[in-house]
Parts: sequence; structure tokens; C-alpha cells
Amino acid sequence: MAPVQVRGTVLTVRRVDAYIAMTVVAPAIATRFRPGQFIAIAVGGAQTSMLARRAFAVHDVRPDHGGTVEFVFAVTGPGTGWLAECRSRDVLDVVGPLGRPFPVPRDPASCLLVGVGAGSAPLFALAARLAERGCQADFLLGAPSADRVFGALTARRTGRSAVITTADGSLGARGSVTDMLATVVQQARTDVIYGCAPVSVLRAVSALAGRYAIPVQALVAEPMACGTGICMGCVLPVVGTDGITRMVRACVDGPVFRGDHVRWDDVGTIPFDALGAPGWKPRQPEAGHAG
Amino acid sequence: MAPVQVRGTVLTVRRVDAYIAMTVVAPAIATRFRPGQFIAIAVGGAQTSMLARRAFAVHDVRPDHGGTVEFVFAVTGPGTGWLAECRSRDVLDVVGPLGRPFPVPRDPASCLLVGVGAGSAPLFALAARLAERGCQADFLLGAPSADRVFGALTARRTGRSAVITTADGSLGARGSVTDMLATVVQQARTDVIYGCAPVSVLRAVSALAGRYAIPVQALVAEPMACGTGICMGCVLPVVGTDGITRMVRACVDGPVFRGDHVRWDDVGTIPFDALGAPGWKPRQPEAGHAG
Amino acid sequence: MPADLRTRLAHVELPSPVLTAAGCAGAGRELAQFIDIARVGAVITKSVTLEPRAGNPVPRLAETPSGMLSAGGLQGPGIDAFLQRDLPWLLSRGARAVVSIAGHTAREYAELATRLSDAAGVTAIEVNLGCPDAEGGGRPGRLFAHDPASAGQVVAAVRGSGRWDIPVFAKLSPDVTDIVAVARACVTAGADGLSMINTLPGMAIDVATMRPTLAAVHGGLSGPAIRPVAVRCVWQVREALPDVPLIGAGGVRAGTDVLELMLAGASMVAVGTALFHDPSACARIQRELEEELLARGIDRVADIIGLAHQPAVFAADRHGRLS
Amino acid sequence: MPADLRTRLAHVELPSPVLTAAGCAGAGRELAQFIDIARVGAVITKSVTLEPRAGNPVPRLAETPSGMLSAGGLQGPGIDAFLQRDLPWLLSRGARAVVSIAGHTAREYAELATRLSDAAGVTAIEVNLGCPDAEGGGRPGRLFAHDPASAGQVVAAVRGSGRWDIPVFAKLSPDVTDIVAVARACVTAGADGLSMINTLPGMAIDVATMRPTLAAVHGGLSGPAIRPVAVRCVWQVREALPDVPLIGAGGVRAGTDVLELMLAGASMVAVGTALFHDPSACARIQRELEEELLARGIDRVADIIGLAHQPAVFAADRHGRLS
Ligand SMILES: Cc1cc2nc3c(=O)[nH]c(=O)nc-3n(C[C@H](O)[C@H](O)[C@H](O)COP(=O)(O)OP(=O)(O)OC[C@H]3O[C@@H](n4cnc5c(N)ncnc54)[C@H](O)[C@@H]3O)c2cc1C
Ligand SMILES: Cc1cc2nc3c(=O)[nH]c(=O)nc-3n(C[C@H](O)[C@H](O)[C@H](O)COP(=O)(O)OP(=O)(O)OC[C@H]3O[C@@H](n4cnc5c(N)ncnc54)[C@H](O)[C@@H]3O)c2cc1C
Ligand SMILES: Cc1cc2nc3c(=O)[nH]c(=O)nc-3n(C[C@H](O)[C@H](O)[C@H](O)COP(=O)(O)O)c2cc1C
Ligand SMILES: Cc1cc2nc3c(=O)[nH]c(=O)nc-3n(C[C@H](O)[C@H](O)[C@H](O)COP(=O)(O)O)c2cc1C
Ligand code: FES
Ligand code: FES
Repeated sequence: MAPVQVRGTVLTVRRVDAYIAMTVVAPAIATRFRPGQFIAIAVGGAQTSMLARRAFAVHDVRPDHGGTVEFVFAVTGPGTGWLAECRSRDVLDVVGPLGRPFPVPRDPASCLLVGVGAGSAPLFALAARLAERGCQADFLLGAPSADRVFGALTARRTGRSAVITTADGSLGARGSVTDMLATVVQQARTDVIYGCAPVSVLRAVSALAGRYAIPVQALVAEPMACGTGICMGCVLPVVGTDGITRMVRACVDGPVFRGDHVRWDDVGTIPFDALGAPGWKPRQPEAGHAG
Repeated sequence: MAPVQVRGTVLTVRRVDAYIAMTVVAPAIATRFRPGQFIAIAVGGAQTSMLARRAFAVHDVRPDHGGTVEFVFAVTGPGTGWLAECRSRDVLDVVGPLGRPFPVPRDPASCLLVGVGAGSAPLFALAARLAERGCQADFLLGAPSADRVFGALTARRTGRSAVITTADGSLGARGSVTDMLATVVQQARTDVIYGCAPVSVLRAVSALAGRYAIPVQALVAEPMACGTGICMGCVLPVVGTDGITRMVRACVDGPVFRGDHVRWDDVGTIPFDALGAPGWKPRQPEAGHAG
Repeated sequence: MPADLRTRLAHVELPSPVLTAAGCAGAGRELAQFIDIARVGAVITKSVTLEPRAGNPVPRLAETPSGMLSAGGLQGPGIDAFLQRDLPWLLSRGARAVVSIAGHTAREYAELATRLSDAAGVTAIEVNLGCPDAEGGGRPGRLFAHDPASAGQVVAAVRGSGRWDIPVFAKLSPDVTDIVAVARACVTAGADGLSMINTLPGMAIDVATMRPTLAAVHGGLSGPAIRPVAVRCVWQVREALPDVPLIGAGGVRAGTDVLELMLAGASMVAVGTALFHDPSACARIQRELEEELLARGIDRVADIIGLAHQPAVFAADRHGRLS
Repeated sequence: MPADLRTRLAHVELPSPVLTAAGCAGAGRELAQFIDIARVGAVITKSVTLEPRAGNPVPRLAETPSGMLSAGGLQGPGIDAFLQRDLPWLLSRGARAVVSIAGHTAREYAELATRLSDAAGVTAIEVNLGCPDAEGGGRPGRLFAHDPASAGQVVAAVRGSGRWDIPVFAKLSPDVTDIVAVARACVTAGADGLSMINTLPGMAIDVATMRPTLAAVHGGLSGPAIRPVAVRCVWQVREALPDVPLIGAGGVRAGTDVLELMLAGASMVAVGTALFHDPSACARIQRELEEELLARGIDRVADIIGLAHQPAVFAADRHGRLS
């Protein structure tokens, strides 16, 4: 369903370890939402100097107040800094739900949900939806340190299994999620992997899944300026079913991509064989037009 | 005493008719303050798009919390709009006290205090100081309508007399303060006039005072960008004791000026005989340098 | 009674002076999720090129104070796909299409104009002169818009190839010592109108990586930050060429910004970067514009075009000074 | 250990690369109420003219998004009063004075340089080329900085009149098609360094009065809004003339902005409009700069000058990439 733009009232602002969880009243977004979709928020108020919207994966929607949307963020710059100062009853300009949601299996399957940092946030709504489909959810969550592992408790409570990794060893295994990936996939007999993490991790997850021939659905949270598909700022090289690589927009064609379709090694570049790359020529010149 | 720049915590925000009265904890400003001085506030927060400081006459200072400063404003644009959204415990960047205060008579005198709109705000601290000197204060306050007459009650309670005028007649006499000026001056046997009002009113006040040979001290609240004397944006033509007209800064050489020194009719222009005006020549060429 | 927002784009009438700016609304499809694009004056499309283009690597955008730096490299599907897919879609929605074209040589522009002439429903052509002149020699990065002669050549080529009844607007860049000279050259070469301003060349350096933020190193600055430059360019060109219709653009975010550019001399105003921030900006701005006109007792938006050039007394006299 | 902030202004050493920009700090007196101006790299004074000037009527300033439009008309006391009152005061406070000069003709600039050569304690001269060239003929409003030849003439005149040991910096304007050409002409004419950027020409229209906001109609745009333009100009000139010391200016508000301009190639950075917003900006920015350097493990600020021009690998290698 098409996204909407609403003025949503902030309901609650909670600290959750290193994160802030913010709930906004936005019935039209809540009812349209499907896991993996995101919202794009205008920051800075009426006279803002910050023109880019800030994108956040939706953590959860609830039916109270007609429909609320919760998202989770860390303060990493001026936009999130401003958001963190917002209080209950402030009003935010929110666009959503945006982008392609996580596709879910038709039949029961063993699903591994891999999240790094705030990237874990969108996985819980997904887990709930997977459960509706009779799927099992195993969690593999990582972060630099214990306070930046989002949702460890919930993962343990609601997942069939939950493995945590931290770079400093302050919670779970010391290391990164990629270190534990093969072990978890084997133990859980994973049928499909869902991931939300930095590109480097998604690349590793996709590579491993390739070796095991497991499908991966990867939520790419790369910088975006509009979230609605008009700025062309969020492109990455993705191979289509026709075998042609195109520079597609993460906000519209993603943020969830099939891991085996994204050319992870070429993210941040224009591959020479991408459609319209410098020197690129159509592979099948149109008959009769060749001169 | 030199102004200071402080981060002051908002203590209270009150609606007063059409105005907002805001109290900020700022001991260093409160202790330095003398009536007629103003503060300049940065608006819009850390990433603000609004670079000009907003100037406000100080309404009152109090000793609580080490020293608080109160100012009164109407929402007239984006800067005051942002300020109006501030709440108790927010922190403001405030510079003050700025500018030349109202000089007060050495000996008891009959003082008329003329204020229009929010321009009445700085007159009450002045009245208190005048009382310390054994002076009588009569008030003449005006505004477009009753809700925009600031301090009518206080004026009636603390002044020897208080005349109110409103353009729509909703409080006091219908008309403007200038209509009542001559009457009030005669009745109160005014020795000195203090005014804070738009330039057109200050001009009229100064003209009338000139006819009666009464000194006027006028607080000029014309647009300012820095308040500290560096932007040169607030100049007006003022005649010096040497008879030479100079373009002087309202924020540093004012905001309080002797009414008979300001060339009211030429505010907004560079009079041809102002020092350094195009074509201007020094009246006394330096001996020996004439070529 | 709401004000009459109709305005003329050369001989074509538009229902509103509020347009979308080239490259900031694709071909209208995404915005149509948020607003009725038939009610926008016109959609100026993303500059279309002969061939498909993959554009520049990311990062393509960087936020700056009240602005945006961009270097997208004109990613797009090429003229064929545009004519097959985008233009018919726009027309099916009842929207008006001003098609922006971009090329490396005057010939490419001419070919694009020819292709557009064969298509039905093109309201106007906007010639994006903010492209490097491949044959320009000399300084690398020299744009057609940097030189009156090159700009004139491109416009003449387009005028000579396109249909006579499709108005041609030449889009100027602000980073020239004398924008009036370029404007004159374009009009002499046959432009029906002028569009300004394109982005200002700028750069940002990422202080974390200590390297240029944009993959393309240089980018174009847009957004409210540059509005004063846009107002100045429109004013200067209006002063020099009072009879040439102008599309103003640069930092428009609110109804009052439209007023400002129109008072300076624009007949129409395009909204660009603000759309990233507010996808329904055009509808909101149009509403705000109506309110501003109402508050001033102005019946027809066309009456304010260039009004700020008139002596103060006259302008105040006509519409009453607000305070 | 705090980073070493010393930097060189040609052959003169400054304790910090953070300066005040011309016209935005008077002659230092007002700021001295808020900060110790002896700790600022140098005070670049308001451009001083031969005669006293009353400047333009008000409104002289207009706030724009993240920017400021100004047209003060160089109000000032003239060189006599400056030498009698302002310069000695600055020196008495232990501050370094870079004296900005402005004139209508090359002769006036030369005369100003002569007068300054007779005075003690001038650290450097900054030649404000953003002034209308009275003898330039042609387009009204044409500035010395618009034309390589006129700019070079003024610089040569100053160089020929001033003392050989006082460095001369030429201040360039960004509103030219090719800033590198002007930069080259100034260096060829004898400038020891270049200063950039002056304000961008802009305008605002008051939608209430429907007339230009500034009494002077046109004004100069400054503030964070123009920082990307300043970074681009510094980058371009550094690329073309890597050995010429540059003073960067334009929208500096925080320590990271100083980093950005220095990484682009500036040896020193001047703070202008930000001072209106924060009179203690120079002290704060200097503190922030120290913290940023510390966080990157950089010992000497001079090491980062132009670093963004080096290949990514090298830059990252030297100082570790932060994320
Ligand atoms: C689909 C998607 C989902 C996301 N979900 C979350 C989430 O659930 N929780 C969370 O904490 N963060 C999330 N992010 C990242 C979040 O958008 C950025 O942290 C935020 O924009 C940073 O803004 P800032 O001003 O605080 O920081 P800055 O880094 O200073 O941002 C400056 C500029 O960069 C852009 N930007 C920088 N990094 C990112 C980024 N990773 N993504 C998008 N724009 C960026 C901003 O829009 C802005 O233009 C998500 C991003 C995307 C694209
Ligand atoms: C010495 C002095 C004392 C003042 N005291 C008070 C007071 O006690 N109460 C009160 O309500 N107002 C007072 N003002 C006016 C107040 O500063 C303006 O109302 C306020 O700056 C408007 O800001 P804005 O963004 O809301 O409105 P806008 O009109 O949109 O302001 C836009 C710009 O214009 C400038 N500006 C516009 N009008 C003024 C003005 N009159 N004075 C200064 N800057 C202006 C602002 O700084 C800003 O740059 C005083 C002004 C001065 C100079
Ligand atoms: C991301 C982006 C892409 C743009 N693409 C084009 C384009 O394809 N053709 C063109 O003529 N102008 C293009 N522009 C310039 C805009 O049309 C407009 O002239 C400029 O951004 C100023 O308006 P604004 O401040 O409202 O964005 C682009 C601007 C941006 C920000
Ligand atoms: C009010 C004002 C006055 C200025 N006066 C001068 C001046 O006298 N001489 C000069 O060379 N530049 C002058 N400038 C330009 C600044 O020195 C600086 O180059 C420009 O403002 C960009 O820096 P900023 O964005 O930090 O202000 C002035 C700028 C402003 C805003
Ligand atoms: S974020 Fe703008 S197109 Fe994707
Ligand atoms: S307000 Fe800046 S000098 Fe007076």
C-alpha cells in the first residue's frame, strides 16, 4: 500500500540501554505497515537547517490510540540528536511505511534473524509475523558492547534460540555475528536468513548463505536523503532476473533485497557492466537500428 | 559593566494576554543589569538556520536562583515562534546585559513613562529605580487592543497615574499614546520623559518634548542582528555634542538615546551631512594637509 | 474567493505557477503517492539523456546547512524508455510535462529535441545547460551555461530541431561572472524563456574520512541556502530582459518563497530540494501561496510578477503595505 | 597533550589558525568583552578606507536560511582614525592585526598600503577585492575580484607600495566563472597568499512590503549556507596553486568546519557571520578544533592542510579512519 505523510504526536520516549525507543501516534502508518518497512522523519522543526529526512526501521506497531509506530535509534549525529530531545506530545512529520517489506515463507520454515546494533530492531515484528506463518525464529544478534545489543531479552524470550555476540565480550560470545554464523545455521538447520546489519556483515551473511544455498533477505540501511525515491541518493548495484545489473534505489526497491541479487562487493561503485555505466552498451542492439 | 554570554535555564514561561513572559536563570546578567538594557538570545537550537540573535528588553530581574532575568515578547516570526515553544528547563544562550541603560535623574523629578505594546515591558524596572531616587512615575501605555497593553495593572498599582490608550478603544482612551501625550505632560507636570515605542511614536514624543523643553530618553527597538556591536546593522543618525551627525549603533550607543539627539526624520537614511556620507567633507580641513 | 493562480509558460497556460524542479521529482510517479500531480503547474522531469545512464557512485548527496550537495550524474533510463514509460504515465494522470534535456554536445540536445517533437503531450522543453561541454575544450568541467556562445549554440540547435509550437526554456547556472550575458545569448538564440537557477558548485569534506564526501568530489548546492542567489539572478535577468518569461528555482520551501521569486520577476517557480524534505511540498506551497495572496487582496498571481522592480510608492499603493 | 595549533601566515607565525573575518569583528574591541583576542590567530579588521564612510542606509542585514545577507557599505572611520585608535588598541591587547583595505581605484589601495607601511605592528594586509572598480567601466557593479587583470593591478599596486616584509593576501570573490584565473593573476602580481571567499551576491525581497529587503537592494550572502562554496573554492585554488598559503572563510561555525576548510587546503580559517550568532565563537571553535585533532591523534594542525587532496588510502593510512 502507498505510504502516507502524517503529523504524528510523540507518545513515549524511552531509553533502552544505548538506544532511544520512540513511539508516535500514526494510525495510517501502523495499519499499512509490514515488517522490514521503514519511516522517514523530518528533523529540526519548522525552520530546520537539516533537509534530509532520517530513516528508521519500524520496530513495532500497536493498536493503541488508533495505531502507534515505534522505532529505535542511537544518537549518531545532529538529526538523531534533535530527535532525542523530543518529548511526549511533540509532533513529528513522518512518512511511511516505506519500501519493500521482508517476504515471508508460505510454509513453515526455520528462519535465522541476524541483527547488528539497532539493526536488530526490525527483526522482532518480523519474528511475530513468521510465527503467524508457523515459522521458527532463531536470533543471532551482535553489537560492539552489551549496551548496544538491542532486544537480547526479547530474542531469548520469543526466539527458539538466541545467540549474542559482542566485540568486547561484555555479553554473549566475544566476536562478531559473522564469526558465529556457520555454527548457528548448522545447529538451527536454517532454511532462510533475514538480516539487518552494516553492508560488510550483510555481504558476509550472503556469501555464507550462498555456500549453503540458503536464501537471504537483507535489509540495507545505507544513507538516504528522501526515503521516497526521488533524490536518487541511495542506489546500489543489484542484478535483475534478466541478469542485468541496475543501480536501484534502496528506499523503493529495498530496503529489503535478496542477498544473492545485491552485488555487495560493488556497493559504492558503478560496476562497469551496470546498465548505463560509462562505456556500457546494450547487449542486444535493437535490430535495424544498428548504423 | 561588560556583558556576558551565559547558558541560562528557562525557569518559567507564562502567557500574559497577547504576550509571553519568560524567566531565565542568569545570575551574571541579573546582577549587572540596569533598566533599559537588553539581552540577545540565540534561537533555533544547535543546528539553527537562524543566525541573527533576537533582542529583548529586560522586564525584570529577581534574586531567586542566584539571579533571574525576565523578558516579555509577542510571537511575530520564526525566532519568537521558536522561543514560545521553549519550556521550563530548556537552556538558552543569552548575551547581556547589553547597551546603554536609561539614565536616571539625580534629584527627585516627575517622570512620564511612555510605552507601546511590548515596549512597556522595560519601563517597570525603570519605575522601580526611579522610585529609589524619589522620583514620581506616571505611565502612558498604548497598544492596538486591550490584550496587547502590557502591564496596565502594574502601571495603575505602582504609578502615580496611568493613562491607557488603545487603537480600538477596548481599554482606556481610543487612540494612540501620542494623542494623549500633551494632556498627560501638562497634568503630571512632567520633568522628563522615558519612552519605548516604535520610531514614529518616539519621534512624536521627542517633538512634543522639544516644544515643552523636556528631556526625553528613548529606547529604540529597531532590527538588530548581533546586539554586540559587530554587525553594523542597527545604525541610526545621531547628532553628537560636537554637532556632527554620525551613524551610530543602536545596540552599543543605545538602545537608549536622548530624544533630541536622534534625527528621527532621517532614521533609515544616511543624511547627506552625516560623517562619511557620500560627498561628505570634513568641516575643518586639517591645516597644512589641504592640497 | 481564492486567487486565480493561472500563469503562462510562453503561450501555454498552466493552472498554477508552482512546478517541480528538474531532477527532484523523477517523472512524477513517486510524488503522486502524496499529492495530485495534475494540480501542480507542471512536472519538470529529471533531465533525460539519449542513452540510459547509471550515474555517479554513492555518496551522491550530502546535507549542508539549509542545503544539499548533490552529484547524481544524471542517472536515468534514456529517451526511449522515457517516451515509452514516463511521459505517457504523466499524461495519463492529467499532469503537464516540461521535459528537461541534457547532452554532451549541441547535436545530442538537437536529437533529443527531435525525439520530443515526435511525441505528443510535451508542454515545453527545458534545456539543462548545466552539463559539461564535451567539445568545449579549455577548462575541464566547463559547462555550456558558463559561456554565452556555447549556451546559445545549444539553444539554437534545440530551437532548430524541435517543433515550433513547443516552448523552449534555457536553464542557467549561477556560477558565472555575468548571468545576464548568458541569458541574452540564449534569448537571441531563440529561447522562449529562461529557467534559473541550477545548483551552485560546491564541495564538502568528510572530517571523519578526511576525503571529499561525494564520490564525484564536486557537487551542486541546492536548497534554501541558495535562495538569495536565485532571487538575485532572477532580479538581474528580469531587469535586463523584462519581457522574457522566467521560471525561478532555488530554495523554495514555502508559499512566501514563491512570492519572493515572483516579485523578483519569475512567472513560474519550481520546487526542488524541498521535495526531499516534504513530498507534499507542492500542494502545501500552493495552499500557502493562495493564503498569502488572499491576505494581500491580490486576485491574480500573475499581477505580482516583477512587482518588486516598481518604485516603492507604486507597489505599496497598488496592494496596500502590510506590516 | 593538546595539539600544536601554530600555523604560518606567509613568513609570520600565528598561535592558531582561527582568525576573525574582515567586517565581522570590527577591530576586535567588542569581541574582547567575551574572549581573549590575543589567543585568536589574528584579527582581520573591517576593511579600512582612505576616508571615513557612513555606509549604506538600513536595512543593511537580512537573515536567510543558515545565512545572512549584508550590505553595510563599508561604514568606517577611515585610515587616520584606524591608525590612531584601532590598531594601537589591538596591539595593546597582544592581538595580531591583519588589516583589510578597500578602495575604488588601484591608487587608493596603494595609498592605504603606504599608510600601513608607516605604522608599526601590521601582521599582514588583506586586499579586499570585492569592491566596485570605479575605473572598470563596462558593467556597473563590476568588482576588482571579477576580472583577473583588475585584481592583479590592485595587488601589484599594493605590493609596490607596502613594506616588503608585510605579507599581502588578496581576497577573492566566489561569483566568477573561473576563480583559479583570478587567483593566478593575484599571485603573479605579487600576492603572498590568497583569502577566500568573500560573500556571494544575493538578494531578498520582503514579501510584506513587496520591495527588496535591503536598502542597497543587492547584498552579500554569508554564513553556513555558503560553506560548500567556500570549500569548493579553496579546493580548486589549492589544486591549481598548491604552494600558495590560503585563508579560508565562509560559514565556519564549529571546529569541524575549520578542519573541513583546512583539509581542502586552507592554512588559516576566518570566522565571520558566526560571530554575530556567538560572540565567543573563536574561542569555542579553537577548543573544538583541539578536541577534533586529539580524537584523530593529530599532533600539529599544520599537518592536515590540504590532506583531502591526497589519495584516500594515504590519508586514511596516516591518521586512521574514524567511523
Ligand atoms: C532503511 C533504513 C533504516 C534505518 N533504521 C535505523 C534504525 O532503526 N535505527 C537507527 O538508529 N538508525 C537507523 N537508520 C540509520 C539512520 O537513518 C541514521 O542513523 C540517521 O539518519 C543519522 O542521522 P543523524 O543526523 O543523527 O547523523 P548523521 O550521520 O550526521 O547524518 C547526516 C546525514 O547523513 C544521512 N545518514 C547518515 N547515515 C545514514 C544512514 N545510515 N541511513 C540513512 N541516512 C543516513 C542523514 O540522512 C543525514 O543526511 C536507518 C537507515 C535506513 C536507510
Ligand atoms: C533593543 C531591543 C529590545 C527589544 N525588546 C523586545 C521586547 O521586549 N519584546 C518583544 O516582543 N520584542 C522586542 N524587540 C523586538 C524583537 O527583537 C523582535 O520581535 C524579534 O527579533 C523578532 O524575531 P522573529 O524571528 O520572531 O521575527 P522576524 O520579524 O521574522 O525576525 C526576522 C529577523 O529580523 C530581525 N528583527 C525583526 N524585527 C526586529 C526588531 N524589532 N528588533 C530586532 N530584530 C528584529 C530578527 O533579529 C531577525 O533577524 C526588541 C528589539 C530590540 C532591538
Ligand atoms: C538531486 C538533484 C538533482 C537534480 N537534477 C537536475 C536535473 O536533472 N536537471 C536540471 O536541470 N537540474 C537538476 N537539479 C537542479 C534543480 O532542478 C534546481 O535547479 C536546483 O536544485 C535549485 O532548486 P532547489 O533549491 O529548490 O533544489 C537537481 C537538483 C538536485 C538537488
Ligand atoms: C556584515 C559583514 C561585513 C563584512 N565586511 C567585510 C569587509 O569589510 N571586508 C571584507 O573583505 N569582507 C567582509 N565581509 C566578508 C567576510 O569577511 C567573509 O569573507 C564572508 O562573510 C564569509 O564568511 P562567513 O560566512 O564566516 O561570514 C563581511 C561580511 C559580513 C557578513
Ligand atoms: S533516499 Fe532518496 S531516492 Fe532513495
Ligand atoms: S545589532 Fe549588530 S551592530 Fe548593532
